Parts: sequence; C-alpha cells; structure tokens
Amino acid sequence: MTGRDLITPAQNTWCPGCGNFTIQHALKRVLAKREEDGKSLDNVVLVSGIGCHAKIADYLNINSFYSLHGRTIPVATGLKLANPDLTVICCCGDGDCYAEGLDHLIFAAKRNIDITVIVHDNRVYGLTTGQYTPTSPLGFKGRSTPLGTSESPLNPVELMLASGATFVARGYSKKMPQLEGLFQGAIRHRGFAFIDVLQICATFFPVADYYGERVYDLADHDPGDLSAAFWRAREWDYSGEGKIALGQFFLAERPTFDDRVVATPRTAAEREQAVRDILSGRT
Amino acid sequence: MTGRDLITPAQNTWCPGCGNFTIQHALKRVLAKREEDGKSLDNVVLVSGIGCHAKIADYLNINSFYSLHGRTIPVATGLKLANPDLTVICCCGDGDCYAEGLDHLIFAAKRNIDITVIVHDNRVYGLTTGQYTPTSPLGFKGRSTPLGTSESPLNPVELMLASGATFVARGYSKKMPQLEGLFQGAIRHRGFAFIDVLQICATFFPVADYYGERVYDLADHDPGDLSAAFWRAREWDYSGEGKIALGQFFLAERPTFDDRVVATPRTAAEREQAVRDILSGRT
Amino acid sequence: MDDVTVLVGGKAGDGINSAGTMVAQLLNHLGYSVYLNFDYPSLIRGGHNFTIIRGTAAPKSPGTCGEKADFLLALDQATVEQHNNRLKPDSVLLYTEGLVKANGQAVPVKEILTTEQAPAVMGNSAFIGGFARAAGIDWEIVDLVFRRHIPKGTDQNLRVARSAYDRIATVRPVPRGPNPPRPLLNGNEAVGLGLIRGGLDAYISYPMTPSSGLLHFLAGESERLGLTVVHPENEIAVILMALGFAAAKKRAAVGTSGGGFCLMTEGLSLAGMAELPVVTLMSQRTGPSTGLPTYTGQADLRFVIHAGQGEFPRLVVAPSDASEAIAWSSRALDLAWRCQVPAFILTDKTLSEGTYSIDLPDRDLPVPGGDGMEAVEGPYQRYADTPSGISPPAFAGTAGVIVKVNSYAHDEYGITTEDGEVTAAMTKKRLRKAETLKKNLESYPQVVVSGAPDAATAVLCWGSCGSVCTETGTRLGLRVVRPVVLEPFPKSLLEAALAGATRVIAVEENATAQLAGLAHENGIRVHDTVLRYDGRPFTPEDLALRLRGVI
Amino acid sequence: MDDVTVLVGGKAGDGINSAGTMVAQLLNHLGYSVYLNFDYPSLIRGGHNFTIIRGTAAPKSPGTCGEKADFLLALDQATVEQHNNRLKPDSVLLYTEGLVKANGQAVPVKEILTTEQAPAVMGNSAFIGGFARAAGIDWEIVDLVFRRHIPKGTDQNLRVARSAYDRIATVRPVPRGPNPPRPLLNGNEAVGLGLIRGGLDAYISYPMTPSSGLLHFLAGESERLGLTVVHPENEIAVILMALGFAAAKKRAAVGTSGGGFCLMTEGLSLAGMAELPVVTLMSQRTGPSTGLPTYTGQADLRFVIHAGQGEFPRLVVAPSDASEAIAWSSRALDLAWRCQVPAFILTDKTLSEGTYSIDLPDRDLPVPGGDGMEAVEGPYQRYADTPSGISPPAFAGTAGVIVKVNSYAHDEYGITTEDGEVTAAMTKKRLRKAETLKKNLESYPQVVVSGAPDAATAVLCWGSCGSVCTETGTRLGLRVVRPVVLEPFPKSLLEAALAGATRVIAVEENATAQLAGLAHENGIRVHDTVLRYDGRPFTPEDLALRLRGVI
Ligand SMILES: Cc1ncc(C[n+]2csc(CCOP(=O)(O)OP(=O)(O)O)c2C)c(N)n1
Ligand SMILES: Cc1ncc(C[n+]2csc(CCOP(=O)(O)OP(=O)(O)O)c2C)c(N)n1
Ligand code: SF4
Ligand code: SF4
Ligand SMILES: [Mg+2]
Ligand SMILES: [Mg+2]
Repeated sequence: MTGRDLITPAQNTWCPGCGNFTIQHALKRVLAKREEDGKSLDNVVLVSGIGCHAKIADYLNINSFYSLHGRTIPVATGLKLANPDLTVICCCGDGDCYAEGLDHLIFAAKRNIDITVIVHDNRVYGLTTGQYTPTSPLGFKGRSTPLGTSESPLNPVELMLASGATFVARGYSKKMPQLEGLFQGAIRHRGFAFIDVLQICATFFPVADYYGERVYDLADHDPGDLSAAFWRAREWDYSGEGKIALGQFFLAERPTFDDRVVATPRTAAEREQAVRDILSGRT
Repeated sequence: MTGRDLITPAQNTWCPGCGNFTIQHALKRVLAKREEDGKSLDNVVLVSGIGCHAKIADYLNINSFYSLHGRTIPVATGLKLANPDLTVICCCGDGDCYAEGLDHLIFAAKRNIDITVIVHDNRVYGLTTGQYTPTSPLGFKGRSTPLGTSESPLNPVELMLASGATFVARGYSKKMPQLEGLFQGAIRHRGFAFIDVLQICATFFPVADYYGERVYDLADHDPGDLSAAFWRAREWDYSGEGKIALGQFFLAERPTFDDRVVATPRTAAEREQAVRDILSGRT
Repeated sequence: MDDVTVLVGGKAGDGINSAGTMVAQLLNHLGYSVYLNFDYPSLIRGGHNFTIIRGTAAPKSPGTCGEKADFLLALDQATVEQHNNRLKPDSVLLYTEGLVKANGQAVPVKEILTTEQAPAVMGNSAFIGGFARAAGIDWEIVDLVFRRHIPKGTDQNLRVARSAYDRIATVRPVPRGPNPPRPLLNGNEAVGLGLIRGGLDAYISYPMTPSSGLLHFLAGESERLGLTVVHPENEIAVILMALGFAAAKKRAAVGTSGGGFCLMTEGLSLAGMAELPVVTLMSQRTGPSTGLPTYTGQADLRFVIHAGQGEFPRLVVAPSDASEAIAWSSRALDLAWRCQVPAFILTDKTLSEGTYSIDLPDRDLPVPGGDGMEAVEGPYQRYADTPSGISPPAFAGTAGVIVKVNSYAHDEYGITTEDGEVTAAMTKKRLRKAETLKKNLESYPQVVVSGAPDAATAVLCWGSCGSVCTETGTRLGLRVVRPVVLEPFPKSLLEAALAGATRVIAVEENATAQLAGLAHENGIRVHDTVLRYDGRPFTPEDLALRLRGVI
Repeated sequence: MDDVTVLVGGKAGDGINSAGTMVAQLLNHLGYSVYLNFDYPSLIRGGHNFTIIRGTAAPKSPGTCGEKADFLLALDQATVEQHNNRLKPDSVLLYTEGLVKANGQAVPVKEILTTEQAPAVMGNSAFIGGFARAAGIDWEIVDLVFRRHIPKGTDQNLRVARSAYDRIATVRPVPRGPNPPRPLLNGNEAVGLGLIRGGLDAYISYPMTPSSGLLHFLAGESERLGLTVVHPENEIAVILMALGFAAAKKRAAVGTSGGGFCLMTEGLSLAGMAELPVVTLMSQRTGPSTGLPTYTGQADLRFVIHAGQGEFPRLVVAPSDASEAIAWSSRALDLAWRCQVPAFILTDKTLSEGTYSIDLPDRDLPVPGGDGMEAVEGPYQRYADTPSGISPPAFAGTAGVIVKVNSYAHDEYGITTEDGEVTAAMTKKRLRKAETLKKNLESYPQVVVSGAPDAATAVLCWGSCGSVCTETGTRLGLRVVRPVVLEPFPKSLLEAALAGATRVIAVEENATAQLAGLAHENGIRVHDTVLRYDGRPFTPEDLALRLRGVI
C-alpha cells in the first residue's frame, strides 16, 4: 500500500506542548522518506506499551501492536523472529521499559535482536498522573512520593552500554532534526538500536529550561569508542547538574539474534515425514 | 538463641564436588564468627530462590525464606524495610537473579537497600538439568539450546557497576578464604552488597580448569575507583579468554533506601486520632 | 425535593472532579447524603469529563446516580451536547458565558475573573457560586464549604463565587435535608482507613487505575499514620515485598487492578503455601487486558477466587460502599493475620473512585474464642499441624526461635519434603484454615438483605451494585440479597437469605454472570440474569427497566 | 501372564529412567502395550529414583501402574527397602551384587564390567540383560532393542548384557504378547508431535518441570522439523513473544507449569482481547507455589479456566494419554487459529513425563463448514464484527493492509475506544466466538465413556486419571465418563454421557474436587468424590479400594 495518509483519524489527546508530538512527527517523516525511497510501509510494525507515549499506536497509520505496560520488547522480538523482513519499532515509556519491563530491555541488548527501541523518556508516569519513574531525579515529588523519592535514578544510556547494545543514542524532543536523524539511523542499523528521548511532559515534568541549559551535541565523539561512550554517558546522571550529551554514544556491528535463531521452514510433507522418523526412532 | 548447630538435619543433596558446599561453608563460618563476636543470629535471615543454590535455605539452621525462582530480592527488601535491625542475606542463582528476576537486582542496586546478595553463578540452570543462563558462554550447548546459544552472556559485574551498587565483588567457589572475607565484608557493608560467585557445577558446567588458568586476585586495585572497576570488570566477558579478576571491584558509602524510607510508627491511639482528623478534613 | 442530581461537565484538565467535590460538599452541608461518580476517559487533557453528584435525604449515601440531572453545569459545549438527554423540563442549566451555547443561565466566568483579577483556575468557583444560588443554598453554607475545602486563596475564591452567586437567579431551590454534615470519602480512601484500623504497617503498590487513589492517599498521609509506603519497580516486586514484610511481622497490604494482579498471582500462591498474610485491594475495571482503564466492571470475581496454582484458602470480600469498605477492610486485615491467609478487598471503579457520605463504623469487638491458636511444645515449628490448621506464628527476628518459611511442600519445621503423606497432611492442614476462617467470620454480616426482604422475587448481586439494586429493589418490591463475603462462599447464609424466593435474578456488571455461576456451583439456583458490561455502572432507571423485563 | 510390572530403582544419577526405558522397549518388542512412570525427587544426584514399567496385552497403553511388581531391579539398597511391599510371593528380585543385600538373584555388575573392560555407565546394561533372561525374553529381542536404542557402544553394551543374560535364571517367563512393536513416547513429546501436525512454527518456553521435556524435545528436533525454538529470559517474555509471532502469522505455542503460568496470565488476557491465538501446554505438578516440582496433581483446572482479567473465550483440553495428546494438541492449535482464541493443553506430571505405547492417530479431516469467516467489505478491519464473531485475519507484513492489534477496548479497526456501546458490542463479538468454537468442536469426541457404559454408578474424571479410572471402572463394573474438553464446558454431551446414572463419583487428583465444582455449576450433580493429593497418581488398587468405600 502506498501513498497512505500517515496519520489516522483517531482523536489526538496529548496535552498541548507535549514532547510526544515531536517524536511522532520525526517518526512520521522517517516513514514518509522510506516510502519516498520506494520501500513499502507494509513491512513496518510499531509496538507500543501503555501510557501517553503509547497512543502513538492509534495515531500513526501503520501496522501496530498496542501491547501491555512494560512489554513492547518481547512482542517486538516475537514479530522479528517470526518474520525477519519486518522492520520493528518499539515506542516505549520510561515507566514502561525502565521499571515494569526493564529485564526485557537488557536482554534485547544482550541478544542484539534487530529492532529499534525509542523510549519516550518524560521521566514520569504520564498517563497515571505523575508518579516518579526510574529516571526521575532523586527527591522527585510525585503522587506516590509526596515527600520526594528516596532513590537515585538509573542511567539508561550507561545501562544499555553495559548490556551490549550496538546502537545507543540520546535525543531530545525539542531537537527535532537530530531526532529524525537518530531514528533513521536506528531503523537502518542491523541490530539492537536504543534511543533514550528526553521528552518534555508539559503537565507533570516540564523541564525544558533545565534541559536547555545543559544539552550539547555529541559531534566530536567517536561512537566506536566504548570507553568514551561510558564517559559521556556518565557526565549526567539524570539528577544533577552535569552536561547532557545528545546524539550517538555508541555504534557497533555484531551478528544479530534473528540471524542466528530463525529456523529454515519445512514443508508439511517434510514435517509429517520427520514425525514418522521420530516415531520410528522410538519403536 | 546461642550455640546452635549451624547445620540442620535436612539431608544434603548437592552433587559431590558441587561448589555450593564451599559457599555454604564460607557462609557458615561468617555466621559462626558473628556469634563468637557476641552478636545473635536471631536477627539474620537468609532468602533463597529456587534451584540447587537455594537448598541452602534448608541446610543452614538460621531464619530463612525459601522463596520463588527469581524473587529473593523483593522479599529481602520487604524484610529489611519491615525491620531494619535484620541482617538480610540473599542466596540467588544465576538463572534466578540474572534471568527471571534481573529487574529486582538492578533496582536493589539503584536503591542501595542494605542487603547482601550472593549469586551462586554456576552459569547454568542446575536444578532444571542444565539449560543455559545469562552468564553461559556464547554457543553453550544445553538442553534448550542443543545447537549452542545464540547470544552473548551478560557481564553481571559491569551491570551492577552501571546500576549504582555500592559493594561489588567476585568470588570463586575454589577460593574459600577469599570468599569468606568477601561475605564478611558484604554483610558488614551498610548498603547494597553484591558478590558474583563463580560456582563450579560438577554435573553440568565443570570448568575448574578454565577458571584455574584465568583467575587472579584484585589485590592492587583501588575499590574506590569506579572507572578502574569498570575496566577490571571488562577484562573478562564471561565468554572469552580474558583474565578473571577475583575480589572487590568497587566500594562506596551512600545513604541507604531503608534509612530513607522507613516510617516512624505511631501508636494505635495516635492512628485512630489521625483517622478522625482525616475524616474531619473531609467534612 | 429530597433527591437532587447535579452534573458538572467539561474538558479533562478543567478540574471537573474538584468542582464536583465542592458541589458534593455543598449538598453534604445542606443535609444530604451524597454520592459522586466521576466519568473520565484515560487521558490527561482535553476529552470529555463529567461528575454526577447526587444528594438524598436518606440516612445513607445513595451510592448510585440516576440518568436525569436537576442541575447541569456545562463548562464546555460537549457537556450540553452529550448530556442534553439528561435534562428534565424543570432542570437548571448553567454554562460558561461566551464558550458554550445553550438554553439556560450563563455564568460570566471570564468577566468575573477579570473583575476579581483572579487566575483562570478560579473559574470553577464561579460555577460553584452560581450553582449555589440557582439551588437557593444559603451563602453561609457556601462560605463554610469554601473555607473548609479551599484552603489556598480562600478569600479570592469566595469573592469569585459570590460574584456569580449575585448574578444567578434561584430557579430550583433545594431545601435543607435532615442529615448532619458527614465526611465524604471515596472507596479507595475508605479501604485505606479500614486497613489503618486493622493495624496496617506498610502499603506497597505500583500505580494502576482505579486502585492508584489508595497509593496516593496513603503516601500523602504516611507521616501522620506512621505508615511505610513503597512504590517499587513492578507488581511482582510489590507482592513479594509485602510477603517480606509479613515474614518480619509487619502487616502489609497491596493494591492493583487486572493486569497488575496477574503479575501478583505467583506471589499469591506463595502466600498460600507459606501461610503469610497479605491483603490485596483488587479494584476492577473493564477488561480484558488494558480494556477501559477508567471505567468499571465486575468481571474478575472468578479470577480472584481461583488465582494462583494449587489449592489454599483465601478470603474475598466485596463491600458495596465506602462505609462498608472501612469495616470490611479492617476485618480483612485482621482475618488475614488471624488465619495466616491472603485476603482480598474486591472493589471496582464505581466504588474505588466514587465519593460517599460515610458514617465511621464502630470498631469490631474482639472476635470471641481468641485467635484459634494452640500452643505447641518443643522447638519452634513454623507449620505446626494444629486442629484449627493455624500454626502459632513467629517471625524473622523473634528472639530464641528459628523461623523457616518455605514455598516448597514442607514439614512442620518448614524444611522441604517430598514425602507424600507429609504433603497431603499439610494440604489438609491448610484447607482446615478455611473452616477456621468461616468460624471467625460468623459474627459479621456476610450476607446483606435489603429492598423488600420478604418478596418472592430476589435480586442477587455483589459489590458496588448493592446500592443501585437496593434502590431499585425497594422501588419494585424485590428482595435484594448480597453476599459481602464471596470466598469462603457463605452458602448456608445465602440459602437462608433466599429462603422462600421463587425467582432469583442475578444483577452483575459482567457478561457471564459470575456470581450466578458461583451460586449454581453451590447448589443455589439463579433463574435469570441482568448484565451490563459497557464500563458504565447500572443506573436505577436502566436497572428498573431491565428487571421489569425479566420478572 | 498378560500383565507384567517391572520396577527399576536406584540413586538419582544412576540412569534409572534410561534403564526403565530399555525395559519398556523389551516389553514393547515382546508384544505388550506399555506405560512407564518415573518417580524422582527434585535433585540431580543421590536421592531415590524409580521407574515402574507396566506391559499389558491390551491394545492400548495401560496408562497406569499397579502397586505390585513382578520384577524388582534394585540398583541400590533403598530400592529393596522402600519397595519390599510391592513384592508378591512369586516376584523376581534382581540386585547389584556387593552393593545390595536382598533375597533374590544377584547381578554381578562389577565383575561383568571388569571382564568386559566396560565403563561404569554400562552397568545398567547388565541389569537389562539379567532382567531379559529372568523374564525369558529371547536374545534376539534384546539384541534388536539394544541395536535400536543404544546407538553408542552398542556391541560392548550387548556383551555386558549377554554376560548377565547368561548368568541369570529364567524364573518368571513372560510370554509373547499380541501387539506389534509401537513407538514409545512421553506425553510432552506427544504434545509436541501434535502441535507439529497442527502447523506449529515456533515453540517458546522457559524451563519448568514437568513441562521442560517439551522444550528439550522440540529444541533437539528443531532442525528437522523446521521449527524456531526460543528459551527467553522469563515466562512473561515467553507469552508476549508468542503473541508477537501470532501477530506475524506464525503459529506459536508455549509451555510451562504453575508459577510460570502465573506470570503468563497478563499476556493471556491480552491474547483474549487482541484475539491472538496461542497454545499453552500447562503441565500440572503438586502445588501450591513451588510445591513438589516433580510430582503430579490436578489442582489448576479452575485457575486455567479463569486466569486473566476480564472475560473472553478459551479452549481447554485435557488429554488422558499420549495418543490422545497427539490428536488433541493438533486440534487445539487448529482451533486456536480458527477461532483466534487462546487454547490450553492441560496435562500433569503423570502424562507429561509418563511414557506410553502410542498409535499415531489419523490426521483429522478438515472441519466441515470451512473456517467460519465472513468476507468484510472496505478497508481492512482487524476486528470486523461478524456473525460468527471471527474477524478475517491479516497480519503485520500482509501486503496492502494496515493491521492494528490492540489491548485496549477498540473499534473494528483496532483503534482504542472508550465508547460504551462499542465496548459492549466487541465483548459480545468475542463471546460469540465461544459458540463458534463449540460448533467447530462438534465433530470431535469431547466426552469419552469407558468402563461399563450402562452402569448406574458413574465415575467422573479428567486428564491422566482417565486410564486408571477406565481400568478400575471396568473391573468394578462402573461407567467412566471423562470430558476431554473442559472449556467451553460440554454440558449437554456430559449430560448425555451420564444419562441414567443414579450416582456420580468424581475422581480427581486434587483436594477440592474441581471438576465436580464445574459439573455443579453446570447443573450436573456429583454425589461423592474420591480425591488424592499427595503428589502420586492413583493406582488401580488404591482407586478400587476407595471407590468401593463410596459406592
Ligand atoms: C501491569 C500494569 N501495571 C500498571 C499499569 C498502569 N499503567 C498504565 S500506563 C502506566 C505508566 C506509564 O508511564 P510511562 O511508561 O512512563 O508512560 P507515559 O505515560 O509517561 O508516556 C502505568 C503504571 C498497567 N497498565 N499495567
Ligand atoms: C516462575 C518459575 N519458572 C521456572 C521455574 C523452574 N526452575 C526452578 S529452578 C530453575 C533454574 C535454577 O537455575 P539457577 O537459578 O541458576 O539455580 P541453580 O539450580 O543453578 O543453582 C528453574 C528454571 C520456577 N520454579 N519458577
Ligand atoms: S501528561 Fe505529559 S506525557 Fe502525557 S500527554 Fe500530557 S504532556 Fe504528554
Ligand atoms: S547440578 Fe550442579 S549446581 Fe546442582 S548440585 Fe549438582 S553440581 Fe551442584
Ligand atoms: Mg513516562
Ligand atoms: Mg545456576
């Protein structure tokens, strides 16, 4: 199917000023370009969790699997292993894939399964009205922690580097052109691609000023250098006053899980024969 | 209770040559010393998962919570938050806490909850007869992967460093005195202490020769230096030919979750008054 | 007029729920028993929200709202369009001047805010003031309610309200009602207070609508209640942490809904085997799966009764309103600890997020017969096999004993066993606790009868449907029978309550009539069902119509 | 003698299961129908293991073993001590010379190994040879069985066997039986072959006893079957991956037991809502919680039927033996895809790890009436609301269509809705699929009657108990009625099968009689129960005794 309208008629219910608009727009542009390049979108699937971010599954007019809170990645893994021709993109939330489903994220990186994971990291549970997430700063006052959180945030970029991810990047919802480039690179990358997108939540964590003062572009960084990547990742710990690097932290080529695991299918006749062979071996 | 026999009458069913014997012995010695030092063992609780390792809950004659596959850490967290006077020790398996329950491990590190986590890392699911785990080497042939695994192992030491653990160590079931020291240090440490113990599985992964050729002692390493710790952790990726450092990788003092979170209890009368105050605020 | 309904509608983010609460407080202080239901889609801004507030002269909260509104406060055009059909000929419609087109009285919100130099958020105060005047509510009551419930910027808010009060005409005066002002509480908060009374030490929860309100409430009150509140990484951690608390002698409760509960079922089975008490607030919403997160349903009864592998006793109570929720939440925690079993408080969106006038129940008298625990000789046995099935508890940290908690089949000491006889004996021991639990329940009103208690036609219902069934049953002359305890199933009490009924109709907010199935399983015949499963609660009108169709 | 029982006992790690399998193959090639049950504790070395192998002249695998043994092969002393009571006056006991003290014939294992310069692992071959001679089995059969089933070191093993064969006396000759040699397969493998015949593309599982055998089997055969086999990080990932496969048109199955299934329930509810087919092998063990991992039970029936929040149709089949498991696993996968629902193959340790002589069932004829799918006009609607409830499927990657799968309440296109009417209509649509599923099931034998079909007293049972009930029912002259399909419950078929029965006794391996409860719920009266829940399967003797007590 070509020439489709990339946005569905579903009513958009993100708050005005929400960073999800930018993410959706960037993704839409990448998809549009893909079509312009003559590649069908019929092989693209979007997998989302549950949360504000996840509504993108209703809004983008492509194949989608609006799954469960925390479970984008195993669904995406299943899709990819079932049909390696698919381009599988996960739109996750930070509560979604750094709390509820963190283990899947780490295993996807470890396996180097060829999917793209975009985390709408607004550092808050948006849809459930503003509780802290694993990337909220220490002391964050949300509805479940009115006296402030008692734990330091995770650094997802560092964690992904330590887990073996082959494409690790960070974007920002107020840096649309860079975001588009990162998305495009991630989708093209053969292997597991991870992008933590600092996404403004206009309602519960509107920290554009804080980001504005700290972000800088990873222009002079060598994404082949893992140690440097770690160092850049640790400049900012999602809490303090450090500089916030945006762009590609790390890039490597490694064999993918889908290449290694997928079986060569057999015909029904071959299988029935195999069944009989197995049985005769048991007689 | 003092002077107890530290071993229960339960029949021990570990295979001959199993590294779990050493771990148990080391732990027993640390407990015995604690008693000698005049500290009661009544405040010690052992939490285990399910697996060969976990049988230690039956064998050691101390308070224990023989929990579920993958779930030692949340149980331990609950125990510690409920009663900060408890000394809580988790004996986990590698399948247990690097696969099924990996997220809990990372969150325990992030929170710096004051518990000790000992991972019996035999790099195999022992009790379920030898399937690969997250630390099995690439290509490991287990019963679920007879053609060899398709994924590289996780490096738990690196992962723990990236997650904010304040005490990170590696031991080896054939280095009993070191193990005892590490256990003692971990239990004394105020904060989250993690020890990955390379444990020989005599039946499914008997790699004593491989380890024997590679292990060395982290004597000259400064455990305050996080970058150096990362570097040492990355020397060996649980698969290849690198040197395997044993000992303490990292140590730091940070506020613990239990210190921050535990509430000051109120009397029943104070609470009934609070209930009435709340209600009058709603009138 | 001793039954008044007000609908406040607007956009998500317009503060519709707060405005509704203020209306509810006005009715409360006017002497009415109040129920407020908040209808909102799962989004943060935009979309259509509305609250319906109903006040009646009856002594108890009505717990249900009708389809018609006496007052419609339209903060946006959608309110007028979607709720037009609720208007009766003499209903009063107030709307935002300039923003909404409708037949009724305009509230010049913008103008008032400008005059009072008040910020936009105070716009709702104008509506409250306007409503108060339209309903002929004395200014003293308005003043009192604002002072009590808008602690910030009270005076300015009052000026805004007064300004509207002075411009609107009293068209539908609401007389004073007979009741004293009482606390307004939603079901989640009521569960919280009940748990506190039951001796709760810790509340552990991962946010999930419609249970999150309890997390927010207890987190907010944790200091003055002396409560540890934890929001961990996921629901698996939630229940396992709670069991850790229990093993250290601290009373813990957890709260969740559908998908979150799924993730707790493994821990639940552990609680059953390890005999660790834990109370779960299970607040139902429309399923399956993510379903309608902010709408109601009663489709998880069977799941809660059978969740977790293996067989072990559990307590499931489904209160119908906030007052009952306080009483039964306290009992649930007490009984869970007394019998060392998991317990459930099964609510739904209607109850959890609905606001009720409550009467703080008296605290239960201590259960006669003590704690059913027999002393056991010799070294401590965590799972001593006693006649009641209940083993005297000790905990990690109890001086002088070694306590071994175990998820495997185990002997009396808690050491793993694979022996068939020991395994069977311990299964029997655990199942005996169900009998002890039943005995402990005897002093409580497990089955409630209302409506026309002697009628030959009976409505069988459970949970939040109790209110709407009682109202409709009373109107139609039907007996209304409602088990509050659903497990262990109060078979003989239910039989007694249905004695003489020739026709039993189950009314449930699900599609497969789960309580009817339970009744059948227990040999109690249900003849017909009236089911609703569009996420919305029954209304008295709707239920009456459908009941008339089957009686 | 057309019914022979052999017990092989020794230490974990002694290869007791392999030795038992060789005995089973000898009986198989001697013309017997075979059943083998392996009893082992949850540990790797040491501890006591034993297999019981039973061969009968009947055409079908007996599927159950008695309490007495005709031959006892004692590889250790514990075998003699623990199984002494199984010996009849004329039983034959063989034991390891030097290691075991007993009355019987000593097998000089050590001496033979030394003579043959054979490694210790070949010791069991001596026992097999000794047994063959004691039972008077022709050497040709021994030779053939060794050549077929011990491909490594065949000749040396045969020499060891022969050496023992030559030293042991034939005391209890077992005549040739009437059956041709047939494949021996355990229940897990049977499920695997059935799934393969149903068109399985992928098997995803996390190891958990007693389901792991299927993972190991399919992983081992993945290449020649062209099957993708994945063992992911945990059970949550397992079921979600399977749903990913389904959404890409690949038939996936998963396998687990108790606690692992708990973790899948959230994904199960998603499958229900998103209408994605997935087949789950749920292999029961003794619960609750970790329970007895290597022992049997039937305590998860209700849990499987009600698991997951909300209401949606599912298929639950419980085959009784390996042949039935092949047939019904294939059907379960077919029906799951036909009706876009989750399906369960509910087994237990007895079936999953028991080995049976099987007869490969014919493949089912295509179900008449096609796939029940109506064409729908216009742009693709994943959830088109058709009369059958089944929407024509398309998948991610299908050219020319956009496929939106959704866990929220959704409209026909798969876009999220919060509309009450759409929500209720889609719930009805999904529940209609249960009717379509029932229609599709009509051509299959959903309820099996055996024993004395016209007897007035009926035994009601399910799953692996079918074999022991049939045998005992036949002996005692009882009708045996067994639903294979447990959900959707085959109410009218069961009523028909029980017609004329004046007394119905439920026989189940659980403590609360779950099938009896289901029957009651469906208006079918069960008068008494015989329950066993010590982790061990009923034996014919035990069952007969207990049935006699209640009839
Ligand atoms: C198992 C489970 N637990 C909890 C929820 C409730 N829930 C829905 S969305 C959400 C948080 C979403 O936060 P995030 O992933 O950061 O997404 P955002 O809304 O911020 O985009 C939660 C907790 C759920 N749907 N399922
Ligand atoms: C939820 C769940 N899934 C699977 C199992 C089965 N199981 C029991 S032990 C085990 C693996 C244990 O491996 P590991 O943690 O490495 O312990 P080890 O036996 O090697 O000491 C598994 C998969 C289980 N008990 N629970
Ligand atoms: S709550 Fe935050 S993340 Fe959600 S839509 Fe509004 S601005 Fe966006
Ligand atoms: S299987 Fe391995 S880990 Fe388990 S007891 Fe034996 S040697 Fe130890
Ligand atoms: Mg978020
Ligand atoms: Mg292990």
